Amino acid sequence: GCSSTPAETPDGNDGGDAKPAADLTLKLGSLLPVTGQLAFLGAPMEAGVQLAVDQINEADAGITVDVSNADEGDLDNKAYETSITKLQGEGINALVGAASSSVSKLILDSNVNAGIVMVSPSNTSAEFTGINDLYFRTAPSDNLQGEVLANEIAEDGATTLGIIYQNDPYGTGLAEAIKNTFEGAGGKVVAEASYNQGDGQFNAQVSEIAAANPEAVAIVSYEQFKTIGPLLGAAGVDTSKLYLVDGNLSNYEKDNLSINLEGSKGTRAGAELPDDFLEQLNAAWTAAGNDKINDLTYSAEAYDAVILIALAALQAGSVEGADIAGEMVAVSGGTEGGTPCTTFAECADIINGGGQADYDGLSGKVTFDENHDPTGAAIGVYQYGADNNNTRIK
Amino acid sequence: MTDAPTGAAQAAALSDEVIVELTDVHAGYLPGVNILNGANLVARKGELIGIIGPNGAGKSTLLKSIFGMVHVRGGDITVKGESIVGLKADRLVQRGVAFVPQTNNVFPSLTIAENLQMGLYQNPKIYEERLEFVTGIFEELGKRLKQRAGSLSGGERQMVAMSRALMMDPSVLLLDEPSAGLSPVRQDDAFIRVSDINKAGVTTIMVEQNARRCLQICDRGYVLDQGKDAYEGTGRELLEDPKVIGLYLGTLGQDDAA
Amino acid sequence: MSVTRTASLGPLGRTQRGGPVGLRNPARRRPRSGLLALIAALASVMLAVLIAPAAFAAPGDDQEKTDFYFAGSITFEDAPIDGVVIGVDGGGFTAETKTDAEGKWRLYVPEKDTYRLKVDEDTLPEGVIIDAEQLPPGVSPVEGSTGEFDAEFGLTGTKIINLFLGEGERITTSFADQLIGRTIGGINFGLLLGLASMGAALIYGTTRLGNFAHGEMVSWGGVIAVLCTSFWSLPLWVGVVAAVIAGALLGWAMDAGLWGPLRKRGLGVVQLMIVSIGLSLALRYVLQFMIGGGTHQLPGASPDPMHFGPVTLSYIDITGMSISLVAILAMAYFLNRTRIGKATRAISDNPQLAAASGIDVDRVIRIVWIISGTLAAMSGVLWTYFRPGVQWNMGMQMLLLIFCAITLGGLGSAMGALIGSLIVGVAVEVSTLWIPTDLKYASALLALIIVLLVRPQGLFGRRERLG
Amino acid sequence: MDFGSIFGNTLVYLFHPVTIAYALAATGLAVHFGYAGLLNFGMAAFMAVGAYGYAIPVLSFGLPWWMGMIIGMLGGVLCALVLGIPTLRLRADYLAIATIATAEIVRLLFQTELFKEYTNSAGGLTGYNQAGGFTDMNPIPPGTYGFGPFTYTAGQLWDRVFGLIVLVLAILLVWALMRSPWGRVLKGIREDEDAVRSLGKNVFAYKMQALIIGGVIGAMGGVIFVLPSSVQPGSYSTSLTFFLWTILLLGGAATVLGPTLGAVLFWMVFSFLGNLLPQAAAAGFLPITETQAAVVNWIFAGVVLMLLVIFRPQGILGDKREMTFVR
Amino acid sequence: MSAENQGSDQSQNTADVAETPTGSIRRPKTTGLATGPAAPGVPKVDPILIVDGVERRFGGLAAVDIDHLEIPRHAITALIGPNGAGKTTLFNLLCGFDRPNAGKWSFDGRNLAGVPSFKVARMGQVRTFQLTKSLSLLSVLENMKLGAPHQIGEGFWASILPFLWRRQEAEIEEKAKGLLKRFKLDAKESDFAASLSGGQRKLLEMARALMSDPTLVMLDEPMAGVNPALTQSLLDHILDLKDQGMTVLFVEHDMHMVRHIADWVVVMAEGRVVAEGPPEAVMEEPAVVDAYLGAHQDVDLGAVTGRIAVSGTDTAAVKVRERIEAEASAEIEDEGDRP
Ligand SMILES: Nc1ncnc2c1ncn2[C@@H]1O[C@H](COP(=O)(O)OP(=O)(O)OP(=O)(O)O)[C@@H](O)[C@H]1O
Ligand SMILES: Nc1ncnc2c1ncn2[C@@H]1O[C@H](COP(=O)(O)OP(=O)(O)OP(=O)(O)O)[C@@H](O)[C@H]1O
Ligand SMILES: [Mg+2]
Ligand SMILES: [Mg+2]
Repeated sequence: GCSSTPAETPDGNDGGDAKPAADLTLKLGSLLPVTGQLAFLGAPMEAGVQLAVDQINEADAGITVDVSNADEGDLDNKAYETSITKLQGEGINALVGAASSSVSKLILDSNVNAGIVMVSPSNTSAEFTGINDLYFRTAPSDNLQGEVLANEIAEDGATTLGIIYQNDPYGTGLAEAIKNTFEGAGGKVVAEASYNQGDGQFNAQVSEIAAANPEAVAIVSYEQFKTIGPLLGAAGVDTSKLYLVDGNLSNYEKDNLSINLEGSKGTRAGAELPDDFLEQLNAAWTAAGNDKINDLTYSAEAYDAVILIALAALQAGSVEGADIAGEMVAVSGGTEGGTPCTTFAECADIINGGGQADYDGLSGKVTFDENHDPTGAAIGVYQYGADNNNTRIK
Repeated sequence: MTDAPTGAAQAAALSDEVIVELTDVHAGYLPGVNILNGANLVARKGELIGIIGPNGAGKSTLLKSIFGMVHVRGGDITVKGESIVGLKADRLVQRGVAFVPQTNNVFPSLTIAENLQMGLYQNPKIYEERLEFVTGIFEELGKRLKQRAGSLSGGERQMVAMSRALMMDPSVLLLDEPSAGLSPVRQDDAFIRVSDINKAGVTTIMVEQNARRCLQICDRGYVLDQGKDAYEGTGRELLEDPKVIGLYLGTLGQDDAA
Repeated sequence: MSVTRTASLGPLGRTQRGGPVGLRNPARRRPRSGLLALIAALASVMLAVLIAPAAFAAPGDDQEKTDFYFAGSITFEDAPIDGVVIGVDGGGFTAETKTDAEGKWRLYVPEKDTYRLKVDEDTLPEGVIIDAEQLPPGVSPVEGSTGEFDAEFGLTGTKIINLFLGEGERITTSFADQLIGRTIGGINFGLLLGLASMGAALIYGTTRLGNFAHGEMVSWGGVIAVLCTSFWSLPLWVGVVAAVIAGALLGWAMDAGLWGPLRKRGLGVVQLMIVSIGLSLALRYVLQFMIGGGTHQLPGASPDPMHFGPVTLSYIDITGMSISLVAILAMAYFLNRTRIGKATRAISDNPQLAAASGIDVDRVIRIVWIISGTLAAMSGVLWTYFRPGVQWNMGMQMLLLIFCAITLGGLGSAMGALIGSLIVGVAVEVSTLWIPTDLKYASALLALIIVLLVRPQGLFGRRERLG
Repeated sequence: MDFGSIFGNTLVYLFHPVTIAYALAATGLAVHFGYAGLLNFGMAAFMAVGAYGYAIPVLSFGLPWWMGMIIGMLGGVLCALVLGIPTLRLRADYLAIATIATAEIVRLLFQTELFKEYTNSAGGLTGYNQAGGFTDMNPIPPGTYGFGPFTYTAGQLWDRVFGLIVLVLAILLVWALMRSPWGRVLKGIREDEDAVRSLGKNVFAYKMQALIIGGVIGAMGGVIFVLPSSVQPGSYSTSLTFFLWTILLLGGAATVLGPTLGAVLFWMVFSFLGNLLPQAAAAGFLPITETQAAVVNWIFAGVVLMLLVIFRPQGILGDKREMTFVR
Repeated sequence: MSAENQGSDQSQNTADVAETPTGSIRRPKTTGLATGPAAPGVPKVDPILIVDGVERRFGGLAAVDIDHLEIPRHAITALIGPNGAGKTTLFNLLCGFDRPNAGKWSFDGRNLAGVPSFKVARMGQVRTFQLTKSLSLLSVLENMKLGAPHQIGEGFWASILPFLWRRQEAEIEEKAKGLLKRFKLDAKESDFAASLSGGQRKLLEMARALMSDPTLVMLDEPMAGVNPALTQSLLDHILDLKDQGMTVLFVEHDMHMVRHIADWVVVMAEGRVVAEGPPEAVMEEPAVVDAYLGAHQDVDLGAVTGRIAVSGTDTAAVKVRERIEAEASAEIEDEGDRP
């Protein structure tokens, strides 16, 4: 039983209460890394998805989301291979994922073939701009974040900068944006060192940076910062002048980091997350029996992705991938005349009331342009305090 | 020139204690194919037993089955009265049984000295003493103790293999073609030494293709053919049995020795 | 540590042209008279005094705030210049500001557009101009003027234009010092690798099994240590002891539960290798199941380093190196001198003959697995401190290097494993002085291939004779 | 638990581009290891070279798709030469590590930013099938074909049919080669190359030929692998080689159909576990969450792979007798 | 081929031999091989293999150090010498499996120095190995077929087209089966070579080398471990091959065999050629007897070891025995005795 009929859910529609307007069941898949090298990224995003799904189903606004999670893994263990087959077999209409741009590219064609709309919460590379009608992403563009971060570095008066970045589309794209802006502001990038995902140690990279003795160091990585940070400290780099990015901007208080990040800064897209966002996430996440998360990386993007998909389906009155894709730009506010709204319930009310919603999410205003790239994202600047936790300063 | 009765008399003079006994042994390598089909053999204390037979008769298999390297599927093997079927090789060594396999009988990446040390792995204290004894037999080895066995010539390897087994001062010695590859003078030395060692009380079972030489020094001999003992007798009886000569010994040696 | 003074930074971050660029070019403008200079100096002092309170305020406070601003800082020879006047002009909007004591300025503008900025060069220190050629890329100088240029916003509402005038000074590490520092770092890494390699070499040297699960045996040590310390909050020494014991236990369990029975079944080495690949997969995810996908730190990771000339090492590095060295040498002694060590080589050559020599093959192999597990766990703990951080897949990340090292040295040779590890370690750390850092592992692998080209049996391996 | 979907999703891999691609690569590996005894742990490099060899000419030089495929195969030849000349003289176990190392170097070279212009470094390559490319050559009229889990669009069917044709050709080639005296020499080399040398055969040349044949088949596997997806350097890590080895041994190393059978089995096992465990967890049969099930899935996968090799060491189609003599 | 050779080759009756497997008739030896008196390095009338100044050292040890050596064509030459004399090493060098430190050598007039082993074999100089090299997971028959030279089907492209090589394959198979029968391996034809016994491997090794109809076959201890009765029948086969024009160079420690078939004997010791000549003459040389053959050659070991009574007339045995006892008894008594 793998053919895709949306109504096939065995018991998804408990259909007790009266439903306004439409009565849709959206089969949503999430393909996020639970295993593999990006495993640390998976849980926050999965939690974001879960929270959004809970809220949508709770709102009871004519659409029910039936979510099915599958493991993205990584290119090494190739979990995505069987996972996507599984999701497609279940007949999903929309997919949140993949987290890794490589996996997104690997599965794109087959998803398109199956008519599934894909929204990635973390693909940032410019290569995805306009890649397919069915492809969207809620992550901010590299260029925007890179410029904000580089401006911040330059404005702080650094004349020289070292960049450590991951050699993948995320890292190279962001590093390049940072470099361009920073040099455009009169500074000089004096050392660049890249590492490959899956590398075990970063000593050579850190030595390279430290040898050039830059005033500030930008680290474009994911969780590897937990290893790179202390190394930088040990190599004599001033750890109050580190600049982090959304991939590694976390609160490191509980991580035993051995360095003091006070004064260091980082950027992340979106408005400042509500104080209780982490609690909400954890509530949704632990309800399914999972361990608590401490990290928010890309959770807002994942959350927004789900809300947008649901709103688009609601607006289209259909759960077919192509129909959803057709309304995505509109509900994000990419066409004129939408009424801004910030929660699913609010937006759904507008739609059910015959209006057009313009969802402004947690990761920013997420307004898709014609290339399906999010625009209007506000990139926040955060600064670390003595406790190695960050707070928003801009 | 030979004197059979003397040999027989000597055999009779030996103690009657059975050291190694195979009764109706069936054994083989591949499932369903038996190489030994009811082999019987008795070695009494202090006896020197020779086993001869055509290639592929199962001689090596017989020795290996005593040493637990072949799956014994039927029959029984006893050493000093106890069944040893299924016993691990190192346990047999503990009981004083030493074995020189036919092929792959040295450790190539170990030096000669280390090869010899392996011979008395369970009793390293007597190394010096035994080393003297062994290098007394094969002087070549004494001079090159540091050379790796893997670089030795075929004959030199054979000497190492023999020496390794002799190192541990066994009470039962199983030899699979110990003379193969040795030069004539070394072969004779080896036979004489084996005989001497045997006379000193070591029960010895020896497989040989150098059949004439072997039977000359044996107390008793077995002819193995197709996994069964076809003939049995004192060494002299077999040496002179025309059937054995025709089928197994050939006439080459006879001509020349005459 | 030798410190080099470099003229790396020119006024605007581009020094390739050589010489102190950006300084007032005598050919283009003569210095002002002494009087004027005096006045200017006085004025700036007075100004500084007068606007002292304002200096504490953030730049741009003198203006009405909008969403868009130009900002920057101006320094001369690394010192901020106070009181430089900067004006902005565009779309009918003009404004002017001065740099503060930190040399910073900010100018808000009403909309995102192209503006013309003008630095009043008279307010710059004596003899300093802004060389148009040295302006940042993307900022276009206005023809026929200095200190005037057009600037445009990017994607955001902020445009920073820093003017770092004069000869900059940046202390960088000289090449020789880098070489020395990295070589020592490489040796450090190599010794750590050597410790891990020893175990794998030992297993290979005894059973001819290329154990692809060795990486997980390394991770195991780190994971146990972190479980004890971070998860159960036990003291560090307990964690380390537990890790080593757990390593021995894992080695024992693997042999007792898997490899021993498989030996009895008579599997070939290639089959065993594939089994070890499966085992590696299973174990790796057991570890992920235990500690999750993230990185955890052990207490006391990366303490302050000590400096020995160009070399920086922490006491952890030194302890780790000593432990590795001692353990490796002990292993070499064990293999070449002791009875069991020799037995391992004998078993590797011919297990049947070894058994026929009275060696309890299974027992020796069991011991070898236990030692290997112990060494792996020790290296796991050290690896945790070296990286630093525990991750479920951290062992796998060095597996290839381990194999590379033991092959380079000559399979089955203890000394070879050590030398091979050192070569790999140094190659990984030093090679990036010449090649891109994302190729650093390639250098170690290349070293392996080059060595094998010259010596197909590895550095310490021996050729077998023929016939 | 929905066993219908579990089995359906498992059966999908009976006829799937990934299965076909892996089957091809494993067939190449069978030539290398099963027949010639070359412990080639660098098969991932051949797949990578095939994939990049196909994509780069199409994308960077605008060559037609079939030229790309030919260049991909030539890439396999080149890779065999580069890999073989330094390593073929090595002892088997040294060869294994040297080939792993070479394959990693190849992957790192595709991944480094040094050649970004052609390889797009870690971003990988896409879009080589479009516009007059392979997709447009699809002779199958648009529509949906098949039934149940085997339902395909014309494009999906085309990928599969094309892959299957290539696979069948490769299998026929290997079958023909291995029953010939050429194959006999190869098997002889596997057992003892000095003996074969003493009989007057040019061992190096045979090994090289085998490396090339297997390499070209592997490279073709790489091409098929990327037809429905994209070229990503990360795909060609050593774990790919490991999986191929597992497949080879599952099926039977020195067999013609073993690699294909192994590939099918391998993917079906993975898919089965990947579908079963989360459902079992969700249904409460296992005391773990769905998320944990994804992790446990891999533990199971590792154990199952081990068990398959342990209980069928000669592989499904392999000759049990051989196991008596392996070392 | 020299005139003398032909003269002495005639009186030969193969039918006779085949009838009596164990009692073969001694065939006349080929004589007149050398151009001068038998001495190390003596030139041959018609040499097939000429070795000049070949030297191979392992560390300090000169395993092979030969000034000059010629191997006569169409004759059977035995290479004997104590263990470790360098015989196998010489074989390795001559066949391109090892490289000498110095020297050159030629086969059939062609210089072989630096020629890789497989090319040497293709020229018709085929060897066997002392430590056998069977192709374990190939059947015995496949092992044999592999020995055949110039197979069309061994070319890569031709191999895909069976019609090109089927006929040749059938011929090869027939020949292989014939040889296997002769070597008493026909029953094991379809078994893996790995399942052969030690002696059977030797036999296979030799049979496989003979598959290629070599000009010169170099056998390294071919009969070590082979049953004497079988050895005898195989020697006839080798003699037949000689009669068909093949040259044989073999290493052997079995003196009966050397006496029986060798036309010429070369003695090596410590890497050098110390003597050569016709078998009877060489084996009488005291140096050879001392270092190689030993004193007990023609003595019953039973007598030497005291297992049989020695009649007073058998002085050789008595002497030997006395010496042995004097030398060894002491050691054995205090070390070999078990309580
Ligand atoms: N690779 C090597 N390294 C060191 N020594 C070697 C090597 N190969 C051979 N030798 C030595 O060279 C000598 C000659 O060896 P070779 O095998 O040629 O002897 P051989 O005449 O064939 O003896 P045998 O009759 O015992 O087979 C031996 O002493 C041997 O130990
Ligand atoms: N490992 C093995 N697997 C299967 N069959 C084997 C194996 N070893 C030997 N055989 C078979 O068993 C039979 C007896 O072999 P064995 O080695 O005992 O012979 P042997 O009497 O020692 O002969 P030889 O005198 O040639 O050494 C032979 O037919 C051989 O083919
Ligand atoms: Mg035998
Ligand atoms: Mg020899």
